[in-house]
Amino acid sequence: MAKFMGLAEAIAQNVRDGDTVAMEGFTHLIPFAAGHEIIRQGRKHLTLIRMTPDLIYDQMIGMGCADKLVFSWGGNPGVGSTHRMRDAVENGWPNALALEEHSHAAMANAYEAGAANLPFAVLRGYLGVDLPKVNPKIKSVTCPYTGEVLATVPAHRPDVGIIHAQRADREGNVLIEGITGCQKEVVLASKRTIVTVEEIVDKLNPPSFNSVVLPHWTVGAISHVVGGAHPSYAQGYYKRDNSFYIAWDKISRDRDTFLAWMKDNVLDKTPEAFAAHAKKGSV
Amino acid sequence: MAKFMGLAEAIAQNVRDGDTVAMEGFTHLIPFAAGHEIIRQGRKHLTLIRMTPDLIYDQMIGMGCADKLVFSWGGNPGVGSTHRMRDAVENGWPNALALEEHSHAAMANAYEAGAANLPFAVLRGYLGVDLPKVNPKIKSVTCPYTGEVLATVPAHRPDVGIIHAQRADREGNVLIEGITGCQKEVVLASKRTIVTVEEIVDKLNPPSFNSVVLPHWTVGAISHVVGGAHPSYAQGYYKRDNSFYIAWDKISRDRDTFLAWMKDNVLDKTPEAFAAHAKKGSV
Amino acid sequence: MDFTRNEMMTIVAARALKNDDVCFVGIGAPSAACNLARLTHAPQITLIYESGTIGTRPNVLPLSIGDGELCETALTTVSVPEMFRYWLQGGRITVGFLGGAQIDKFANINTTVVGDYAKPKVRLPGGGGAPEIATNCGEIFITMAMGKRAFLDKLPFITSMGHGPTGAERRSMGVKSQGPTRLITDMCVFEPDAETKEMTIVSIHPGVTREEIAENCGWTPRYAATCSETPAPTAQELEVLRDIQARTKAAHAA
Amino acid sequence: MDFTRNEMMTIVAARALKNDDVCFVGIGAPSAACNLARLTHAPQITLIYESGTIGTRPNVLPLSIGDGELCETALTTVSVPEMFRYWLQGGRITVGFLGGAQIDKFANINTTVVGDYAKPKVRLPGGGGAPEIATNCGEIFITMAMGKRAFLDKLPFITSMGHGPTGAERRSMGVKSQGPTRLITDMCVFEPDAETKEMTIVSIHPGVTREEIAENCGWTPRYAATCSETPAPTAQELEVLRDIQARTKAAHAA
Repeated sequence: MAKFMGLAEAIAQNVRDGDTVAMEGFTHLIPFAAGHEIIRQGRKHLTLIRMTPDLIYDQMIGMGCADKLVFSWGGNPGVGSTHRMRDAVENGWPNALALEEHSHAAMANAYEAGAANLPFAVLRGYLGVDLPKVNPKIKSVTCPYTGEVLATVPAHRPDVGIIHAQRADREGNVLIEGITGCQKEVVLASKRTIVTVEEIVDKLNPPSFNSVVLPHWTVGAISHVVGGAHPSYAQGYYKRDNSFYIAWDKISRDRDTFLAWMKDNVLDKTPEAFAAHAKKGSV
Repeated sequence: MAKFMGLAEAIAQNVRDGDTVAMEGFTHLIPFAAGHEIIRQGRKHLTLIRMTPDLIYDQMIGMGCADKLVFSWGGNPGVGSTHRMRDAVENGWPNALALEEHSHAAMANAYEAGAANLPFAVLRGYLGVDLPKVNPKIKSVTCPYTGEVLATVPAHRPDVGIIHAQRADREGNVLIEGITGCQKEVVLASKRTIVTVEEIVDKLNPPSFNSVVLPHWTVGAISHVVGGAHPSYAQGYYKRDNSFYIAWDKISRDRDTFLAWMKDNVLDKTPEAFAAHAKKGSV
Repeated sequence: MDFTRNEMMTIVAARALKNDDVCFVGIGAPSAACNLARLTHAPQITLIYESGTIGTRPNVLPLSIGDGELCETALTTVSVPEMFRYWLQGGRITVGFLGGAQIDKFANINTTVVGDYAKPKVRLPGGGGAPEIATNCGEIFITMAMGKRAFLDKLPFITSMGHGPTGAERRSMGVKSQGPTRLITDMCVFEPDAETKEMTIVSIHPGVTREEIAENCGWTPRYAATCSETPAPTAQELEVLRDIQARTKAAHAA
Repeated sequence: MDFTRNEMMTIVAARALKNDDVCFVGIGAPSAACNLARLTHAPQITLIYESGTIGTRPNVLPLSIGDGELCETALTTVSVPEMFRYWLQGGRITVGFLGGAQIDKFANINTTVVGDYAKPKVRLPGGGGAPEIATNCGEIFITMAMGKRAFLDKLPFITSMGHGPTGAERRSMGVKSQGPTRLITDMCVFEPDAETKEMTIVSIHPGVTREEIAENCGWTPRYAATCSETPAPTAQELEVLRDIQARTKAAHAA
């Protein structure tokens, strides 16, 4: 049942050391403000699930929040490497990071199965590739009608699912528009959920009957965080800060530069700092 | 690739004796005009797939188009029996009708699996019920992770999928709004498709980024049939003719009354006759 | 105030619903009961119809589960595969409503066939959503008018599972939902016995006798030790119910 | 008109696309090639990005596969699970574009790891959509710049299947799609041999020598009997490509 609260309170109540956490948003609506709050609260030993770790998990991994990463594509989109993730995997800094690696199709299906309350998902995938050799979670079933062997993945059922959305009404119903990624699935698949929103409105006014709306009784904490997806974006509110994604390559290459940036821009800040980004890069 | 043509031509080109045909629309947007055209063209030995046979299949079954029905709920919603279907099942009139009976959940999943190009679907269903004893298509798989046994159904892959939609643009992109049922899945799961539409427009103008739009390269024939869903309805165009659904109970109870009604309202008519219904029951 | 037994049944069903319930509504008596609850003591109740409409607030009762009114007044409308996968199977529904043609003492229901499946005496509509509603909702409320042809000692066909043929099957199959917790009839209310799961009469509607119930039940019904009289409909309940039914009748005849 | 080898590569890739193709676009060179095709000879081509955007017509090239521009100019945007289930696995895509860090002579690709998986020398981004793009699209076009560290005789890891380790694996696994039909590099174009499926050079870009190709390829490349010179970029091709790249650079630096 939706409950409005500040982001610090939402994270404190819902994210515990050792939790399995999925923070989704496919390029769009990535919940950066929530990630920063998790870093500030010093959460440790998390298992982080995300199709594309992106900068949000690069930052959390670099700050030592995670023991394990479940993912399908770990780079800085269009730019290059996620250096903090690489440093953890290649050199164990700041700590070793276990990987559970899938394909996008498998990750999307695993969320879908979680939302559908199935223990596993079936896909035509992983043919002729090496990933099943290094990921024992990839198994198979035989079609009871055709005899075809198909790949399977276990459903994702995170302890906590965290998303950013355009807006919520005062009852706590949440609207997502544009590239909706796996967000509906993450919310429905998770035990606890946090939604940060750009705006809280009197009436949700979904643009169509079939808009992506999460009813208030499917979400947990809702926090109003203007600009909370920066440097990702919120369709209709502000654009993706592509120049920051490019700049991150340099910031994150070096451990000290990274730590200095995190201190100035995360540790010494509050969620309110995100509002400035929403203004700067507005549509 | 979408091709505009008259409904008579669309049916003649796409629906052949013996085909497996799925005509979907969950209460809303049921493609009645297409069903009537199939009756007029005298198609025989069809396997008809539909979650709720509704009046459209009651009429086709009563006119001898079908050898087999794949379905999950065969009644006149809120009214009572579909008498022509019952007459075929109970008395073999006008011919015997084989049944392949599922639950709604299984039918919806079977369409979903068809659209997803999977040979079967997995569901938590059919627990403690007798349907699996009379439908050998219901089987099971064992979850490779938890050992749980789950029900399976084969995917629906109809020869022809037929739907009614609100509108198409001149390129043949199709928009569906409101209760969208399984229509997207039917179109994507079928080898050939026919879409009847209320309106053909210059610009589709979907109301939101995430509207249900079928790109022109996923649909086959498109026919402009105003009122083509009557006595079902088209959200934004005309309402469900609930009084006709109530009246059908009496019309369809008796074979002769039924045949007389079919002659007057189907055999002696053309698709253009549906336009009158759109005006009469407008929103 | 006078009332019919059908009105009593609908009103008792409505009373069982709570403000925070998420209710999977079937057509007919369940739809009337759910909307009566929404228009009286449970204004925040979430009503879901299997057509995909979530959080709908119809002004007239729909004739089908997919009338346009349901979509127009809904919070959102999802596809039917999503409805059955994410919402019903997803475990999001607290109360599922079922009716049926025939029921047994463990609240198993038949809506499929009378006689042999392959050569039926009466072909009924079939299960629709019921088989999965019965196991995937938190609990199940059933509304059915009593009668010897409806309340049977043994069903010819189980369309949806209540507590199973012997009352033990839910547990043995590992089904975690509660199953039928209330069977609300036009004469009385049944609840499952905590041990045996046999549906047991816990209250009798005003003016109904035990003899009448016995005449309309295909098995010898058990009564709870605490069996009481069902409180009669209040004037407000009757008024709101009749009002929506009048609006509905006018709308569908149009 | 002067042109770079990267421009040549992008332009050759664009030429391979047809008006009625439905193309699953990756970021970088594929995105430039697909949009160049759309802005020149294939205005009706359907571009799909794995973020869920279908029929998109961006004015600048996206930096990521999910930039807002893609959604704003798309016919429709679907969820990511739907994209991978109905559209990619559904068999709706005629051409899938892949790139990669390393490739072998059967067009198998590695984008996962250099060195041992458990103790990697270089941890690459991983497969993303590639494993299923490789088998579920009608055919695959690959764009990659040549070099000894990229064109390897043996890959440390197969992220996405080309024609398999021996060229026979698609057939033996019953995969019905064609796999890589073109490998477009900055020096030449490869196509699979009809028999062996080894990627074979069918045209060499203007100004490139066979020696140069040999120096930048980790195996001894085979040449088709009919190997020809790739037609140089036209002025229009170069102009449109440079124009969109200039717009893109300005937009992303903002």
